[in-house]
Amino acid sequence: MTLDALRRMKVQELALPLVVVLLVVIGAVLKGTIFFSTANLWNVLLQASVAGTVAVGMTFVIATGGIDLAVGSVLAAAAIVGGHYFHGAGSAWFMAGTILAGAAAGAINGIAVAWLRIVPFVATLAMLAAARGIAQQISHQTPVGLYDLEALTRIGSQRVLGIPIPAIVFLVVVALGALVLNGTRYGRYVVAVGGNREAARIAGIRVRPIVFSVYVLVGVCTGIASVLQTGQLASASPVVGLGLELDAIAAVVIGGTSLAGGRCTMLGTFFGVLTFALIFNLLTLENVESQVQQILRGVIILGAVAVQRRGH
Amino acid sequence: MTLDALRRMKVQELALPLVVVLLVVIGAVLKGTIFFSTANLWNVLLQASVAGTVAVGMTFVIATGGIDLAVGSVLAAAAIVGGHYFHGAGSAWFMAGTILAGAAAGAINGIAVAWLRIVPFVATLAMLAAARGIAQQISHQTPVGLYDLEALTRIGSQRVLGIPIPAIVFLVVVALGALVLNGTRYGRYVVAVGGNREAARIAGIRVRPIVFSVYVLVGVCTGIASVLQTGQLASASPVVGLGLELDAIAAVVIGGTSLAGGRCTMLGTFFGVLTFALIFNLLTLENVESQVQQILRGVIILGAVAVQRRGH
Amino acid sequence: MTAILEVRGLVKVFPGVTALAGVDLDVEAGEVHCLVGQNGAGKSTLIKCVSGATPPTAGTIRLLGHDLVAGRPGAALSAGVATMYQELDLVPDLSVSANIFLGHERRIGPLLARRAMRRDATELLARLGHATLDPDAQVAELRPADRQLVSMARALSRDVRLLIMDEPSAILDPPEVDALFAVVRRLTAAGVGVIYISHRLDEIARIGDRITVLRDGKTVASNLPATTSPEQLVQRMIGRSFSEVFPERSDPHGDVVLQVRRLARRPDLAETSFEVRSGEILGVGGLVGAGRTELLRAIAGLDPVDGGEVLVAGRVVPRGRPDLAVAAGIGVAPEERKSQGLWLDWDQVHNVTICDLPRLGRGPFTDAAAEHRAAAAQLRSLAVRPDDPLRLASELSGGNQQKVVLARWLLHASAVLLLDEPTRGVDVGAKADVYRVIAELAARGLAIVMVSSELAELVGFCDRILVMREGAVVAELRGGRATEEMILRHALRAEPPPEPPPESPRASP
Amino acid sequence: WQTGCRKADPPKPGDGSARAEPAKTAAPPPAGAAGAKIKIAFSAPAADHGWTGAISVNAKKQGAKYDDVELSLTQAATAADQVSQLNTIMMQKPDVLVILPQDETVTPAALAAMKAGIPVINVDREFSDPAAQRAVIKGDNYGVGFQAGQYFAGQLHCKGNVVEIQGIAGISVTNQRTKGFADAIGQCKGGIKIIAQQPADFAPDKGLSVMQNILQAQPKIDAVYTHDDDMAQGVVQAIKNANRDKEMWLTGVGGSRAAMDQIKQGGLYRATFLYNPTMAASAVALARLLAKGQGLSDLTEPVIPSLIVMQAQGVFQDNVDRYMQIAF
Ligand SMILES: Nc1ncnc2c1ncn2[C@@H]1O[C@H](COP(=O)(O)OP(=O)(O)OP(=O)(O)O)[C@@H](O)[C@H]1O
Ligand SMILES: Nc1ncnc2c1ncn2[C@@H]1O[C@H](COP(=O)(O)OP(=O)(O)OP(=O)(O)O)[C@@H](O)[C@H]1O
Ligand SMILES: [Mg+2]
Ligand SMILES: [Mg+2]
Repeated sequence: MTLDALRRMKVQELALPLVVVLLVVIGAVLKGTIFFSTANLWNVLLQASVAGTVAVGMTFVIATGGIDLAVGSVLAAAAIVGGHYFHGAGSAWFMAGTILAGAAAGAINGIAVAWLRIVPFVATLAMLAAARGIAQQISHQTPVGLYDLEALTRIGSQRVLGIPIPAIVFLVVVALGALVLNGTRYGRYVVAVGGNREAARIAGIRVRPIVFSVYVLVGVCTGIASVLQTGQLASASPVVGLGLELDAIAAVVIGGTSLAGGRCTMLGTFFGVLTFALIFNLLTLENVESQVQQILRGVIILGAVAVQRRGH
Repeated sequence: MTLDALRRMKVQELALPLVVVLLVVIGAVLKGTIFFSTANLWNVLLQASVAGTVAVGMTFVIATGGIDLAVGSVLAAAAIVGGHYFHGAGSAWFMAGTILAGAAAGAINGIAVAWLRIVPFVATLAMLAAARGIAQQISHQTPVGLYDLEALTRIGSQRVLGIPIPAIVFLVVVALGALVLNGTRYGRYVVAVGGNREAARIAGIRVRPIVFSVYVLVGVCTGIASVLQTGQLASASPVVGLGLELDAIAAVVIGGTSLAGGRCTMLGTFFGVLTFALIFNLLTLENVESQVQQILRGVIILGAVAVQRRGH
Repeated sequence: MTAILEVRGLVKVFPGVTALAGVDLDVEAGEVHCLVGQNGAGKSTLIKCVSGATPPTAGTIRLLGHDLVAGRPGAALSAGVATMYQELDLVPDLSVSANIFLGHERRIGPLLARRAMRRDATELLARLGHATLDPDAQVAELRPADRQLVSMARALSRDVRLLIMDEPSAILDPPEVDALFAVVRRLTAAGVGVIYISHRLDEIARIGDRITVLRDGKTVASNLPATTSPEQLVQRMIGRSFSEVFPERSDPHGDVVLQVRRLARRPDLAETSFEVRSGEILGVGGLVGAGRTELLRAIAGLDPVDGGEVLVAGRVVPRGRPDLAVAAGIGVAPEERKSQGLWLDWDQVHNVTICDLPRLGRGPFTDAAAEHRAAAAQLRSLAVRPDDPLRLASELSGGNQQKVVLARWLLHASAVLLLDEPTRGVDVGAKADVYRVIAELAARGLAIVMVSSELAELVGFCDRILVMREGAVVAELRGGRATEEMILRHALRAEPPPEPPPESPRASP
Repeated sequence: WQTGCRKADPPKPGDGSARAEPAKTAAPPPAGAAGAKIKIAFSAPAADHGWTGAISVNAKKQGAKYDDVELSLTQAATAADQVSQLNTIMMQKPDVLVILPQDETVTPAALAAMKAGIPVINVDREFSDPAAQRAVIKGDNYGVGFQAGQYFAGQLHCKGNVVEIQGIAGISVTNQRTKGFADAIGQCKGGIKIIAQQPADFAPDKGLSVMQNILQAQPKIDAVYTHDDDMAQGVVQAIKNANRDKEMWLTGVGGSRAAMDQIKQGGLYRATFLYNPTMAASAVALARLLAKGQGLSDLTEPVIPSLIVMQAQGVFQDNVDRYMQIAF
């Protein structure tokens, strides 16, 4: 049985990378070197970095059987808060402020879910509305320019060994996320709480703090993503991040993490993010019209998951 | 203990109506007769009719532990398809075509989920993208005028006993939904599948057809909602229904139906829809600035659910 | 002797029902203290209060002289209370070793010491006589019996002062029970106190030192010697004297209803063929893991099969279509109640009537009154406690949940009834009810196949007995002439069986 | 078509129609100039709406007109998408990059393109850094709002209750159309009151339900100023369904076919203020000239101007026929 389990797991884990490889091949065939150049492949990773960083935190939330719909609004609000209150203090302060703002929003979600016992969907839906409103209220509905924050804008402009900085940050966050989820006691407790709350409780695990923590975690990730975003846009806008929650959740779910909680894979999330980024990149290179793009996106998603299902 | 069970259920069931009453009182105090007039209360129901009709179908889907993210796009696509292919044939054909288109989209989702075994979230996410794309492709991004379909436009313009027709349709759909969910074998099977799939299978319930059917059902409801929408707009536009999925799901969940499946209440959904419609109505009557509106909406949602939680 | 646990005046009130009404309990170092009582007597609730899983309404729990923080599992655990709960308490998504060390993982710095835990897990399992169980296997993949072993290993993974076991033997077979007892003796010898809950009174005589009897949440007798005769115990448990467990039955001579032809699902089930006549009760014995559950599941079309066919009343039942199997008159009461049998947040009525809605309703509509009538009757005949059909299944005791599942299939007018461990976790009194009902159904002409790990039940109640080993039927015995020893001998590969059944070919796993 | 610096010489009526086929006025490709095609990359917002849809259509049409131009069009749903698309496009080294940015947050990407030696032509939404664009051709959102405001002031004789249904809250388009309107009716010294102001995200269904509520709250409405023709459709229906279309009138922005039809019929829909997607076509023409190093034939300068502002043009029942042909 174990053997079988392993075999199945293998296929599961291998399916998505397969899809990714497939997409890369298609890209190489369709666009040749324009697609299959290190420059463009880094570019794909760059495009994945914001949603991807959020998805890492989202994986933890979903692992507990929760969900966070607010990430998109929080992405916008965090940068606006950071830009509005810490702009003068310089890049470092701005980043700290933005990440802190994200964490704070997450903490509120966490309290609502863990202690007020409000369904995650509803609690974070409330935050989805509120955070967007706050972003627009503070910013008076106009973007906050941050061109003067060199260190920040360098995130968008510079590269290390030819790798865009956001891509590097994303890779680091994924690696850390995988380590924490699979390698630490905390990660194991997160899975336990999601897999069988009652069992976790009678094993002496304090369930609520764990639940609370994952929302703070996704908040921090969103804050980081917000910094990456702002670094590239050189300004904080109250209208960014619309629909980000869907992108992030989709990447996690397509990666093989179960919305019911318990079963989760950070590697899967990583490839899930890549899949969406590649689809987007390909369709852009082919400069497909947006409406056709959407149709294709839908079809490709189904196709990708179908391929995955073959695993079973 | 029966008594107790009843009592507990009562509180659960009574909590949301309480919230609704609360909102009505607040409205009456703030705006007096402007709010507390039959005209406006029907208007609230009118506002609720589109999202509400969808929410009825959504309740069935969520009862099976599924979800449908595509309703917003399908709402737009259905009317566009109907308007594009059945416009000439007159109102009746248009309505039939639109509802059929909705059902077809639902059927595709149903097949993807029930037989291809694709996670509902992902399957319907694909449809979310594809349907929107199709709507825009067919319509060339321009609304399809339907002024000439009298019967259709009468849906928007006329009233029966002072009640707007969409409101009536909505009430009828809710009543039917409640009857099917609570009063029929089919409804019981839907809940059974959502509550414990394996047990349902062992009990001889054909799980897949049930799962398939609920997606068709929500498709039909979306088609009907699309007709109500189009009747009021006197034209089919490819950009309507953005974010409708969140509204519908939120109403269902806030109503007390569990996203995990197995526990569901149509009455709850009804009051959930009313809650959101009332919040929106109040904030607009007060002409609150949009950003402040969003903040308040978030706060009110949390508040409402917190009141509900008191029940436990 | 030093007292490890002192429970005084423990009260637990659930909304609408008093589970415990002032229970006292003392457990001393090195003793095995047995708890017995009817289903719903309050045994599990009592031990849940001790282990901190549920906060008691009133009363004191002193552990080694210190008051225990109520409702904090962590506190009890660190105080040395290890508990095996009645409902399996594992995280299916985690591996065996992860489950064993859940809550007290071994670590190197901030990171998990996976290798160390894997090693220790293997060691613990070996102590329980199951070195073969892979510590990396996902618990979700394990069969019930193996899961039970995992939670046992987990209880032993901490240093224990008080070990609580809630019906640990329910899904174990004799050899595994022996292994369990060996471990228990080793622990008691080391001064550990043990609370042992079981409905198998013979076990209690073997392992127990003292016995406390609960009835309706009250202590009706304590400090009884282990030598107390089963009759006396039963007398105390159900409050009336009680005899004649198995009902009288006339020999079945109906015609063949169920035919199983060369049914196979490798590796769990080798080619199997047999017939069951109307009115006949066919017992299926064997060790845990012998493939009895698989046999039933294959017949009911719940698992894909490699080959063979199943006929009901001469008509072939299409493969792999449980719905058609049910339609053809095959009912199956599964082994795992919670996961396969019950809708926990439904009331009992809905749980019982789910298979009979067409019969009980009008057209497409359901009929609440009719359902309630039908269900209530069934539930009463099985003496489900508390007697309230509208109570949620989640609020029932383990044994009563079992009865609810049973009630469904007893209500469902099927031609063939497949029962997997029907009396598991059911108290002696209720067992008699179950036997009576099954006998009545047989008398009504149903063909009944009954998997059981209780040899007495097979020998005393069944007309014929199939013994399985490693996925194959290795012997067929006559109910009357069979003895528990014979069954056991076939189940454990001993010398070849005396009367090789013509219709059951030798296994080839 | 309109050239010159900010609000230079007021437009002559004829100009509207001239916009229809800019190829005429744009210098035709010199006979001798054969050889490599000019690669023009046009980055537009997703065609998820009448106006944005028309932008793409116009750009493509214009690109097709020239046989020496190879136009590639990409569309982005969000600013972030557009930035990453531009990263992708830049690697294809187009000769000219035409961008209709989602919002000013796209500026750095454009700046990078300019630095990389790819001239950028900005359509409609100026970058926050002038160095990010070689030329701008834009509509005049402030002007649209201002003209609308003046029209309202005139029609209402500086007295009345006005409802404003905005686009997407928080984007500059909305802010400018609001500000222009407010400034214009400012002349009435509060005679015109904005009794309700709500965004409806350029979506007809949002326009419908927002207006349904406002109609409940406001017993007396004289006119409604909406930021978009598509969205206005919902507002119109809300008013008609409430049988209050005699009580008030309404204006839109953009110049959609549906709007112009209703203006022609007369009644509720009084006017729309051109915000014409043909500017996309003009931008492509400009890009071509830029690549060829030519100026506008009718101007003396040998290079294209750096700022072209389409004059906001009111379309009313009396002049609607002239604009019908450029309706989208
Ligand atoms: N969560 C709950 N809510 C309400 N009542 C409960 C709950 N759990 C148990 N009960 C009630 O408490 C009583 C004792 O239950 P308990 O599980 O302790 O019985 P038990 O002795 O373990 O029976 P069994 O031998 O069947 O396991 C039963 O009447 C049961 O219905
Ligand atoms: N959920 C499962 N996943 C994988 N293998 C299983 C599962 N359940 C049972 N098996 C395998 O099927 C065979 C029989 O299992 P099982 O223990 O159910 O037989 P059994 O004789 O019915 O024992 P029990 O006394 O538990 O009913 C075993 O080899 C076991 O490994
Ligand atoms: Mg128990
Ligand atoms: Mg079994």
